[in-house]
Amino acid sequence: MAIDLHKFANPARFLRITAVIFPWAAALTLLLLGIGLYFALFVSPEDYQQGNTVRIMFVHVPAAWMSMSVYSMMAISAAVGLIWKHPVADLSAKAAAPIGACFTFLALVTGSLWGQPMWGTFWVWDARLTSMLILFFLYLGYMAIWESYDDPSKAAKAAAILVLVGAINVPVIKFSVDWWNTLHQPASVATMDGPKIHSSILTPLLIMGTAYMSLFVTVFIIRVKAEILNRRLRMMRLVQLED
Amino acid sequence: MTTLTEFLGMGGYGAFIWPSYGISAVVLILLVAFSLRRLHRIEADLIPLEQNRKTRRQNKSTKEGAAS
Amino acid sequence: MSLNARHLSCIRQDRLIFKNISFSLNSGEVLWIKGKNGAGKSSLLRIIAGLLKPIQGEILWQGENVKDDPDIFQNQFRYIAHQDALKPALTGTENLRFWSQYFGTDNVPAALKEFELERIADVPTGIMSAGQKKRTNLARLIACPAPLWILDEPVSSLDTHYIALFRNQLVRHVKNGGMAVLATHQDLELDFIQMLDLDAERGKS
Amino acid sequence: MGSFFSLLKRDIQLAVRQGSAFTMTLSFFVIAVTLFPLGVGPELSILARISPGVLWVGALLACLLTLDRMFQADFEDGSLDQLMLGSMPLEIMVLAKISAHWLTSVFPLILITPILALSLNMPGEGIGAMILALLLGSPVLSLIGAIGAALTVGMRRGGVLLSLLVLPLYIPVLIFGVAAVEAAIAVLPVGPHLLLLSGLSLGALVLCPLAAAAGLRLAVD
Repeated sequence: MAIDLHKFANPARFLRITAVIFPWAAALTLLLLGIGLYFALFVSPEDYQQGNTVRIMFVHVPAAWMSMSVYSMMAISAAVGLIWKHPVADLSAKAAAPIGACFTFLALVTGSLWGQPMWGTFWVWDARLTSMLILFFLYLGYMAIWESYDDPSKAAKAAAILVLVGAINVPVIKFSVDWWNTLHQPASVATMDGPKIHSSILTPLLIMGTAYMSLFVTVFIIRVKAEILNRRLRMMRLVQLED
Repeated sequence: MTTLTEFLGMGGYGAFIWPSYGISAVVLILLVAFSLRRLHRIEADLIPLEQNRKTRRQNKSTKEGAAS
Repeated sequence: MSLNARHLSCIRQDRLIFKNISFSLNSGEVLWIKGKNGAGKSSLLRIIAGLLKPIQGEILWQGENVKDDPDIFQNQFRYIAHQDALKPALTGTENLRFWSQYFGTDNVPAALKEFELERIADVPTGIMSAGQKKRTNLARLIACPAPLWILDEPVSSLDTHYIALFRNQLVRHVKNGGMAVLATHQDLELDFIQMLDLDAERGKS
Repeated sequence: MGSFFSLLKRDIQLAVRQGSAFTMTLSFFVIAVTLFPLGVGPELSILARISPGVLWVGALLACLLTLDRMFQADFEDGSLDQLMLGSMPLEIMVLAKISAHWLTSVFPLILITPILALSLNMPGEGIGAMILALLLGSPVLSLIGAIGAALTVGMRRGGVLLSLLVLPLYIPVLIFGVAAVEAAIAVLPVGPHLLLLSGLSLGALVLCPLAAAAGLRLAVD
């Protein structure tokens, strides 16, 4: 019977591959964060319109990028998990969710910190902030459903259904929020599209973006490994109970 | 000294820029820390169980060896 | 008609409930599944009914795998569970009539008669006693006829009179070429019965 | 088809027989809407301004009240198992349950909306659009709600989780629904908004029964 169970929790190959990637990803993250922060805080010039506040962009925009990409990645993992019943796919969606939620949270907070000097208020119902907020709720729902099922294989399926429904809905939500925002746009509010992106800003932005990406990879590897081992732990405890 | 103050002031926007960087750093460091702690905890829990299984397997194989 | 199960194994919440269960059942036979509480009697019945997926193994109806062609098994069986599947706000007749319409059959008056429910049929099932509810639930077997009966503790909360009555129904069903899979603690003293003891199966491995 | 309508008929019959669900959602809707003038103040121009949003949000929350019972009652008394053994595809069975939910819990809200709209001083042009928008858009509430209801069947406190799962997905209906009414009040063309709402309904009609059926398979498993 032990063999039966371990067939479902034997992502040894995944662990082998990630063990090779992990130190590189971690090193790359530190390196890029160092360079990126140096560029962001010292090299990059002030924006002629927004002054120094443009520097918030270097932590805001990458977080926003990641929040969207992580959700897409979760949706793909969920689909793979549902269709091919690949055990690592479900776990990787689960492992990615808290990271995505953190990025979304950061995008929200830094966005509103950027909003105060730009718009004179911490929160505006700007299309981007609003859809980020909704995305954050979707992440919370996803994590809540994992918590609500006792049986991990059921939880995986339920969460997969939810994240796929969400993924189909995200473009609709995005569209509706954008549209709603243009409909209600107050004239006095400056848009964030203001600054033309100059290479002196684009370079640190891309570096920070890549840094966030490799940070994601690093944390993701840690979390998936924890999930895989956690599953193995569960199995072994159950096997022990059987004897 | 003035340059440092100027740098921290960020042209009057320091109060918004530094919290942005600060909270990003705090959240991401916490994320890494919690993820690592969880992994280490699970690894620690696994060690006795793995050993248990190994010894049991050895017992079994020695028994079988004796039987044959 | 024939029902075959091959190498069924069931895992619930990561726990192995049973493994490698096989049986074959033909017209005119009853399979009596025995076992302690938690041995997996209900799970096995739910697997046969297609409500639970076995971790391995297959169910064959008339020699065909029901997974390949679910239509052939559709509406070929009636499943009686612990829960009565009755709406307390509806009367016995209304409940039975709904199920018979839902399953595309129509035999409600006969069902009421066979299970001596006529006098209480127009009472909301919410105020019926446990035994009366059970009988209304069992009457579904007649109201919505099907060749295979899957019965999970069909006689619990029935008194001896109604146990005998149910036994007669079962005997008649089987004599007419039907078949049944039965999980119960009570010995119904049937001939033509096959036994499947899940506790003994467990010991085998 | 016989199975579909017999299930639909039974669910409506149950709702009528029990009655309490009807009156509870309706009174919730009325009370929730009444709270707004008390909170915002009785000034008619403000009430007229917020009335489309208030009515839509009220309808949305009232719909949420009954969602967790959509499959829960059948799950508890064993009917769900039996329903899944019928000869029609599970998706169609789910659609029957969704239709019954819409007819018994959402449709009555639409009927009472004109009165509430008047009490909020909504202009006459808006009321017609409000009804149309609700008729075309509110099926989405039951359809998406069914997914949440299916995923939370059998949970002890599923209702709270259900709202967390479902409410973010309701946002597009809310936005387009309110926009339709606002357009009508501003004497702008309402057609495009209504088309968008119908589009959402049709999309949800295709997608949601699939997802909800998948969720129910988990629940009985």
